[in-house]
Amino acid sequence: MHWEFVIPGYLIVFGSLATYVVLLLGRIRAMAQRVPENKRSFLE
Amino acid sequence: MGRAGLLADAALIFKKDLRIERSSKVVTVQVLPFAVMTLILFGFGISPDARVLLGSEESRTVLAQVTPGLIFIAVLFSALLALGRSFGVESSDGTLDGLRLAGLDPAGIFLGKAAAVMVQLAMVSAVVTGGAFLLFSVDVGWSPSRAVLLVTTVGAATTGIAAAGTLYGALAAGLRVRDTLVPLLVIPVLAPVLLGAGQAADAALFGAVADGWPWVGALALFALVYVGVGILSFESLLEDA
Amino acid sequence: MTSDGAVVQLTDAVALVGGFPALAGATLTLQSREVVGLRGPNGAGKSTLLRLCAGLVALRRGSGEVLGCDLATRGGRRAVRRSVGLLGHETSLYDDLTVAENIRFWSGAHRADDDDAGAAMDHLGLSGRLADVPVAGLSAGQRRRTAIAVVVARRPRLWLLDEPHAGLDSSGRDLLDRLMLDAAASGATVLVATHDRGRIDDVLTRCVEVEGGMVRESVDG
Amino acid sequence: MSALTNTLVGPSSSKVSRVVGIMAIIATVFMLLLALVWSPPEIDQADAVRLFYVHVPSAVIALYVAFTITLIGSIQYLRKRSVFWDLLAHASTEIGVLFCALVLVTGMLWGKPTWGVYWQWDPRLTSTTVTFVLYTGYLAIRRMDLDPAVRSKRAAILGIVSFANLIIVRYSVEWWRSIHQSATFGLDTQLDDLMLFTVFWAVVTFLLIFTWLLIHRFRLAWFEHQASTSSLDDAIAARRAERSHPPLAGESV
Repeated sequence: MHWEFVIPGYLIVFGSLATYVVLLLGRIRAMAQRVPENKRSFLE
Repeated sequence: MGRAGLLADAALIFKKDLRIERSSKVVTVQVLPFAVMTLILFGFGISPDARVLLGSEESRTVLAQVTPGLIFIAVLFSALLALGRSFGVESSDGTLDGLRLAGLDPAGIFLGKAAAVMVQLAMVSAVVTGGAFLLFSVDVGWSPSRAVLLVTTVGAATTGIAAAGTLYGALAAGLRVRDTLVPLLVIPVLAPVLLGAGQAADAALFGAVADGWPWVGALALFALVYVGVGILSFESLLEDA
Repeated sequence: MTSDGAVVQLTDAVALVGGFPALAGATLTLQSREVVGLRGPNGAGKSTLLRLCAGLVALRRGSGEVLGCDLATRGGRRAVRRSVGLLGHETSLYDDLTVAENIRFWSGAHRADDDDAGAAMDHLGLSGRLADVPVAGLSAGQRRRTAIAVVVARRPRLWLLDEPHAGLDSSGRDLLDRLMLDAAASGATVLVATHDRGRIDDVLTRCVEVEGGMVRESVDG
Repeated sequence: MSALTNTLVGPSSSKVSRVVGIMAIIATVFMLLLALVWSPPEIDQADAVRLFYVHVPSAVIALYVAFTITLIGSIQYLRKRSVFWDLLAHASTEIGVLFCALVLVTGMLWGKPTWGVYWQWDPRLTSTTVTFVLYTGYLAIRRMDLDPAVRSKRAAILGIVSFANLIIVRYSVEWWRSIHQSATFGLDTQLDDLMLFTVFWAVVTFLLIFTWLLIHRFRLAWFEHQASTSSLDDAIAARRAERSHPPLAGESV
């Protein structure tokens, strides 16, 4: 019972998280190209 | 700078802001009519003939029933305009730089500006409350204790709104998008004030007076917290480096 | 005060305005009683240099000291502000207040003497009818006179003037030139950004060229 | 596969984040099985109880973990002015706002079958909504075109004040609702051991996901910071090059 609420709920939660991950990795890759190799690491 | 310096600076800014209001009359001839217009719009939006049943016989118009909330919604919206004005006069022509250069105590600037906003808001609240009673035909059995509760509520609420609003106005000072950003920042912060003031005013108008005082206490606590936060943080907010 | 008595001592000063290095290495030394002109094209960094000296802009790199206050520290920047008089492009006046109200407010804010405020108003010809006119109703020149009066009333030790002649008529210019000379004579120092040529050269002790955010030291005026 | 690995890891890999990522994926698979297959429906709510397994951990992450990190980062930034804490606060808030939105969506989806309406003026849902808007304002400040140091400082002050607001909103809303409705809308949820374990496991899973996201969001912020500071030297050089002509000896003005 009530699966019509459960399924969209899980789709929204994990869909949003997955979308965020993809966008985040895309932004990181784009940004990394603008940072020289020697300045990427946080731990110096 | 000692305590005397702080209060002197606060008084200087307070008088300056009220003097600006006295000659420009922005709050008096723009914000005040806006607040009254908001009340009239509530009448348009909420059918004036709709009634709520109070018992088997008694009933009250919906408008009268929700008056406590409507008063403070109107005050809240007016506060946004008043705050915009308060920081508008500082953002033009480099006066904020001038205040920085003068070496005024930042906490004094905060107190002065917040107090000026508070006085203006108290005026708006008085008119809005009176207007709501007239327009929405609120039938209240008046007693001194109810009046005292209502006045205290308005005082505590406007102090809280002015303190928090001044803090957030300074957070957005110098930004081109200040006018749209301040409402976004301030409205969620003031949500508890609306809630508390609505409850307290409801107790003052229709309920048991004793139920209202705890809410007034909460409003006073809110105001106190924000006055404190403002005093502590204004220095680093004004310092742009 | 530094040991050599310099009022302003900047070395390779870098200052950012919204992330942009408006000052990209300014070296400048000003002695007491000097009246120094700042020249340079628009956007050269003159205004930022003045604001840096006033303690309004943070020193990002290099070193800087004004009236003995270290511009690299927040405390130093705050301390220096009270002893300098900055007149920028913006006049720091409240449009809705009258000339007299503005001058009285700013004198009060600076803890200046009331008599000095009155004298400054007299001196700049603002005591008559103009005193009760809201600043919004003033002409550009009158507005500038009011702003100058605010600075004069404070008796700053370092005057930082950003194109102060803009909008002034010839009597106003003469008055301003005399004010700068008087200030220097009484022991203050004046740093003035200006595009003017001619008469002002008699006032200036020397001239400094600003370009590309850098200061070219001391070219004889 | 190597192309996929490259995309996933690419310039943003580190041993720690890779381990966290793999753990998060495994935990998620296990959590989905627990939440949707293995655990039984609840007596009153039937299968709607399964929404709890994403709703509760989202709320834990957003309201207790993420915004607390924002608070700590903001305080530490004001004390030490270190970039690390500033970027951490920013990263944590952004993810917190995302989870806050998920709390609201799952809460409403749970509300429809349980309460019969999507929106009840339930104290938690109401205060979460206000909190969501509150931290959206924080993100708006972070986006302003301001001097970076000024922006960081204002954001830090906002980060601290917002947390105080979160508490004020929370308590005032609860008090407000307690007057009007004595009955709770949550029903008395009967959770057996497997259900409790599922909730526990879901919280662990979401913590792993949050950690992975936080590492990567921080890395992005760090790259952005590095890109902007690396250009300061260049910007100074470019600024100096604006000089139209080199100084000439004996030039007068």
